[in-house]
Amino acid sequence: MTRTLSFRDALNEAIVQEMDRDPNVFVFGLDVPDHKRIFGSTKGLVERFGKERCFGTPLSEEAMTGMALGAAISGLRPIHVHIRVDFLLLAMNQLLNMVSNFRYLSGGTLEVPLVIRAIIGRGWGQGAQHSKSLQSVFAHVPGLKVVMPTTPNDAKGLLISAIRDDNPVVFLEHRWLYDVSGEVTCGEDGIPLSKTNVLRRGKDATVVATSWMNVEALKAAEILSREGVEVEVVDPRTIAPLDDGPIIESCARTGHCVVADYDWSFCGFGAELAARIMEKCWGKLRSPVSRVGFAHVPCPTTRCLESEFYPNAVTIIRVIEKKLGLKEMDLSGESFYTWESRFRGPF
Amino acid sequence: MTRTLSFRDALNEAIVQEMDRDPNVFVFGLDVPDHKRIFGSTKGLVERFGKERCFGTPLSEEAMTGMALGAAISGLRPIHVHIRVDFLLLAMNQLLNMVSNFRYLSGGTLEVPLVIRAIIGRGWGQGAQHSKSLQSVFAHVPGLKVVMPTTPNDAKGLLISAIRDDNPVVFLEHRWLYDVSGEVTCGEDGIPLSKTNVLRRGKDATVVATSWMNVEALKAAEILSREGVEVEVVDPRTIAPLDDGPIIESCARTGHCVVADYDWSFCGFGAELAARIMEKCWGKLRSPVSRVGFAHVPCPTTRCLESEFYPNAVTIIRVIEKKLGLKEMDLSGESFYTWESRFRGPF
Amino acid sequence: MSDRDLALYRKMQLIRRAEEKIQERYSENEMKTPVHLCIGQEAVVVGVLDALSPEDQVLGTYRSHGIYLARTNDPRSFFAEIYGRSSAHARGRAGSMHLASPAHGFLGTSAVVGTTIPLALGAAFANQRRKNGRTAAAIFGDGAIDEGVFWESLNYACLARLPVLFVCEDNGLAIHSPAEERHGYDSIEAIVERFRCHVARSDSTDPAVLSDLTREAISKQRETGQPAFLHFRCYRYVEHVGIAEDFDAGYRTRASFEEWKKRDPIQLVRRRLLEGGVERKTVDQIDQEIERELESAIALAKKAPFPPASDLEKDVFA
Amino acid sequence: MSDRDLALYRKMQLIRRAEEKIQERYSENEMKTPVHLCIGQEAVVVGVLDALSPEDQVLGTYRSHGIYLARTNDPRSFFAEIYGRSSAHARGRAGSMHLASPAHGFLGTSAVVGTTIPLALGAAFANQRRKNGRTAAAIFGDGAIDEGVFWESLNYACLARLPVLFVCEDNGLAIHSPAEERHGYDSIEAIVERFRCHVARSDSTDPAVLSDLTREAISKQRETGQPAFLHFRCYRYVEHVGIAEDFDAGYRTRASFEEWKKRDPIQLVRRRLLEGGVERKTVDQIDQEIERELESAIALAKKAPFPPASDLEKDVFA
Ligand SMILES: Cc1ncc(C[n+]2csc(CCOP(=O)(O)OP(=O)(O)O)c2C)c(N)n1
Ligand SMILES: Cc1ncc(C[n+]2csc(CCOP(=O)(O)OP(=O)(O)O)c2C)c(N)n1
Ligand SMILES: [Mg+2]
Ligand SMILES: [Mg+2]
Repeated sequence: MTRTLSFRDALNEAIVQEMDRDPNVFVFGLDVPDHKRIFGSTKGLVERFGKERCFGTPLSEEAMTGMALGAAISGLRPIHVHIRVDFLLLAMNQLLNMVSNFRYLSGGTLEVPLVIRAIIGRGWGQGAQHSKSLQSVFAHVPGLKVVMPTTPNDAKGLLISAIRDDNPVVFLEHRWLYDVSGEVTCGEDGIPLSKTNVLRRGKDATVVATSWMNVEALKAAEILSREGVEVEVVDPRTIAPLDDGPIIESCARTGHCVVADYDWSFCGFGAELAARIMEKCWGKLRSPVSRVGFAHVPCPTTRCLESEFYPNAVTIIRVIEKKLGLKEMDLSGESFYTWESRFRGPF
Repeated sequence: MTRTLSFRDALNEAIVQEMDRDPNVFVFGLDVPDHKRIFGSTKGLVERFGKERCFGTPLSEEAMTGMALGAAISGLRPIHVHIRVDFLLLAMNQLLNMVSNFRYLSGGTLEVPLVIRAIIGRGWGQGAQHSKSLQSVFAHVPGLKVVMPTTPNDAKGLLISAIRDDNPVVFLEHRWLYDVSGEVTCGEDGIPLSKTNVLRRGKDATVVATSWMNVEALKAAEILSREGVEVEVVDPRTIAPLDDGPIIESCARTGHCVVADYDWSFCGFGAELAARIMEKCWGKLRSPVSRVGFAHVPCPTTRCLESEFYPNAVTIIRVIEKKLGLKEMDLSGESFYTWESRFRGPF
Repeated sequence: MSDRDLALYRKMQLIRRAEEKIQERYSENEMKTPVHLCIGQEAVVVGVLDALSPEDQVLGTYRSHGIYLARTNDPRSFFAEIYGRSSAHARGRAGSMHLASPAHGFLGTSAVVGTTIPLALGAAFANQRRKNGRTAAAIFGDGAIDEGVFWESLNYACLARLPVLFVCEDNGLAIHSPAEERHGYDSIEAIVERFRCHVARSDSTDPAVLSDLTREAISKQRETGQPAFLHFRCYRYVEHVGIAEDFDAGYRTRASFEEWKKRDPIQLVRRRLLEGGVERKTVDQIDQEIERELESAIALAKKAPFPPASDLEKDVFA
Repeated sequence: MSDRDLALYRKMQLIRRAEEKIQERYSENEMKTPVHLCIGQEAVVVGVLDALSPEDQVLGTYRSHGIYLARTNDPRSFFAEIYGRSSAHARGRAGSMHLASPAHGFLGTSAVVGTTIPLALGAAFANQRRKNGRTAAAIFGDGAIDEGVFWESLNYACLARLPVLFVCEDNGLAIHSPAEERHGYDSIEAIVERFRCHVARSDSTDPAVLSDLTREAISKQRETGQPAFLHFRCYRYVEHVGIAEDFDAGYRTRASFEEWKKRDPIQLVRRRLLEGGVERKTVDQIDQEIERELESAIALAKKAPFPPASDLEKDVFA
């Protein structure tokens, strides 16, 4: 059984269900219980579960992350929420020096069932300090699981699994996805972490994309398919630990691959994918893996430069055309996702 | 003119010379002026330049990094020293949200002549919190230069250039290299940043290595050359911005490449190199680029596991043998660098 | 007295009217940057900056339209930046949240709470070394004192006797979260005064009062070498980010607003000017000048070109 | 009284002698882990833990041999870990710097200064929710109070009224840096008491005194709901890391050591035991038992196998 839900409501449903199921689950973080409710994703929680299980905090990211770790090793299951992933840079010490290795150093006796939800992505001129993604930083250091859902159904199912997981999970949600709707299952089943998903089948080229870039990739695939080019879109969903089987299979089959990671490419998850695919598909690719990512600069505020900073469906189309030796399509009649057409500021 | 100096003394000489040259240069950080002098690298500074230009601090990494930024945009040239790079995880917010983009956001009007020196690497059972490298994290975010010298001459010359550079430079020094000696030029010339260096010429395979891994790669090359296999060892020295020209040229020529980054491989600089080399050497490689790096776990303390955690010359030799279809050499007669043979604890 | 008040009035009114113009035009969707308005809070920035000399350095936050306008007195470059145009100082890269004008000693701002506080230490350190007698002021919200970096910075400044002013512009809220939900103590002054630091506190909405307190703090700082912490309370009239009132949101009452509104800093100084014998015409003339300046700044900004795509990759490195 | 002293003596002596055995054998190069000894400081940990019940949780630092031994009373697993053997609780992964024994409520340690303090908040939060009456104690050095996370944690614990003990084990040094080079204030108690927090301070080297103060703090905490901060001074007899004396290094004098040595915690309690009528034989017997236990623990550790290479990749995830 499914029904249509927005990504935001899917997240909310996952949390409500898990808090109902398990009294050890609690949600906290700046702004979590205020009237805006983290863009609606924490709505209803404080009313239903009380202030004990849903509360705000002072601005103290490092200490609050340490507190979450302390609570997790004491048998609770915290969900710590950050309205921008950039603020986690204040908690990197707890995350990369403590949370990621506490279980390992305990000889496997401690469990760290901790979820860190953080919002990534664009808004309305977010600028250099509200636009990072950081998935590759979290994934680089062993001991953290890193999840990036794209569809509303994945948002719900993967968040359920993240909450039930006995390990620390960084859960990265793109701001623009919040308004996307889709079919979401009604039940209480989680979707397993570390299972790569094929969002669209195709035989001519593979796009491996993360988070919002899947929306752009699907748009590119739709346009290209009108020209007879069938693009496969593969969504790893979990960045670490990575299930690369379906990715390798797809790239080996299509022979062409574009990696579209929602991040800077340099030393990023995009680089990891490209390196891995070219190694494991050795002899089977007809072109080198191409990487599409942010411009390698801090994100500027002004719209005209911000639009240059972010890659999109057009970028992907142009790369695939080049790979396949096609000439550039006329895209002037197409309507692409823009702030102007869909997202109204300020956040 | 050159003479033999240790890596430690080469660093020290660079700092002394630059402090002599430019009164705006100052050195600060925990333990900088104590009797141990950061493993000797800051010796003589407080005596020569006084407490105003060489001083310790409280344990306050985030604030002290912010202070360094404030001083740098005010026309001073701070060198901020950290005895372990892991402690920079407490300053990630200043480094990645502020230092890296302050110039860009100012429309290019501000300059940030700031050097962050940090020690990486092994010691005597350093464990999970004193063994990170983090070069890929710093390199991933645009706006920081990242330098990793291997030879004493590079230690001096690159540190001079880092200090003179009008941009923030993260300068990563491997603890074990401190005791390595080599020819170091006497003059005041810096070695330009972002110039990749070939440490050893060879025609059969390329090893691109960083920091301590160059020592291991040179050892591997020496052993392999006795079997008639000539390995080229390429040291990028500056991780970001990367000069990939000589790397690509070498790999295209030898047809085989091992990337030996002193770090975890996943989403690391190792991945960046591998992706870049396979893309740019498309059609010219005879085997996929292989990556050698840390085991993907937190670093354990006990020696037997720590030795498994770190790759070394043997790892590189075995990978190259496999690439070239050679059978495994008998290495039992070789003497490799170990703690037992060279490094005496505790730090 | 009335000269000083005229100057204070002019600055506050410039800020107020500039932000009201943002409110009027924001729905046009041309200012594509989140805005954190300081309407109602103008006395703090104007008072503090009045006490500083133009050579002193200032650092701010994402809510720093006031600092920018008070320091530069340049609404043209302000609106150019808000509209993201290449004629602005930062050529549109900064937007509303990252305003700065190093040439005017306004060294920078940040959208991450608390992060510019230690930068003031660095500027102060440079001043101290140069013995130039300058003061560096960090202006930050009450939310920033929750962050560890505030305490680290306070401790170090007191230890190293840096010529720093810590200015807490306390509107009682971090977004929608009131102080009592964030503080494990009753009085921040009571704590800070036990550092080697001078402390002053005020609830006044009169920029002259705040200026005097700041001046006093600076002279104490100069005498003793100890930094100063100024805790100035104020009221944010509109929502945290954006242009609207939000008294229906439930986290604060309209009554509290009405209370503060009676002491509106601009009305307060205006009243005093008129009562002190300044002609209404003189005051109105200031208003009209500001009006003209702002309208022309906006018109110019809207006509200015956007930065070319080639600008994207510039200035990452020197 | 003498029963209690005997127990305190035994614990302190166990710690002292275990560390002295490390000193004796470190040059054999078989303990391949940096060691931060607490010789001289034993009264703090032993006093504080004496006041806690075994269900209460403790968090420590890289200088926590004392907590481990006092809590577990298990020198076998201690030396197994120091020697990096698979028979140890953490199978050699932890070494000296990351000791823990969750089964004994010793939740963890860290080699990054200050980082375990907020973990105590988390444990306390869980206790508070479960209404189990337990206390969570964070034991940390004086260096940790420089870090922002100390202030953030203090503030939050006071705000949320968490049943937390903050125990500052103040040996006057962060590595070689004395308090006066790190603190912009005269008295940390004077500051902390202005949070909603109980405060106690002592220079005593008598674990019974420190235990009583801790007990008092816990009962105040229970009565009022406010956390407590204990500031206990002590003296580190040897170098920061490693096994040797370092009075020739210049950062402190041998005279200061001699002063404290007169009040050596172990000698102090030993003297009191004998003066209180306990037979010398009884005390000597404790010493001999400890001796035997430690020697056998070391012998066992040295015979125990190292973990196999296959252990490297285990336990990253549950
Ligand atoms: C480190 C950090 N955490 C969280 C946020 C999200 N945030 C933006 S403004 C704000 C409130 C800050 O309040 P205050 O410092 O009082 O400034 P005000 O907005 O009242 O001027 C918060 C929590 C942030 N920007 N930075
Ligand atoms: C965040 C951090 N910065 C620096 C260090 C290096 N360091 C190790 S111990 C130490 C001193 C800590 O002093 P204190 O907290 O008083 O503990 P003590 O060693 O005296 O027990 C320092 C600076 C560290 N481990 N962590
Ligand atoms: Mg506020
Ligand atoms: Mg200490």
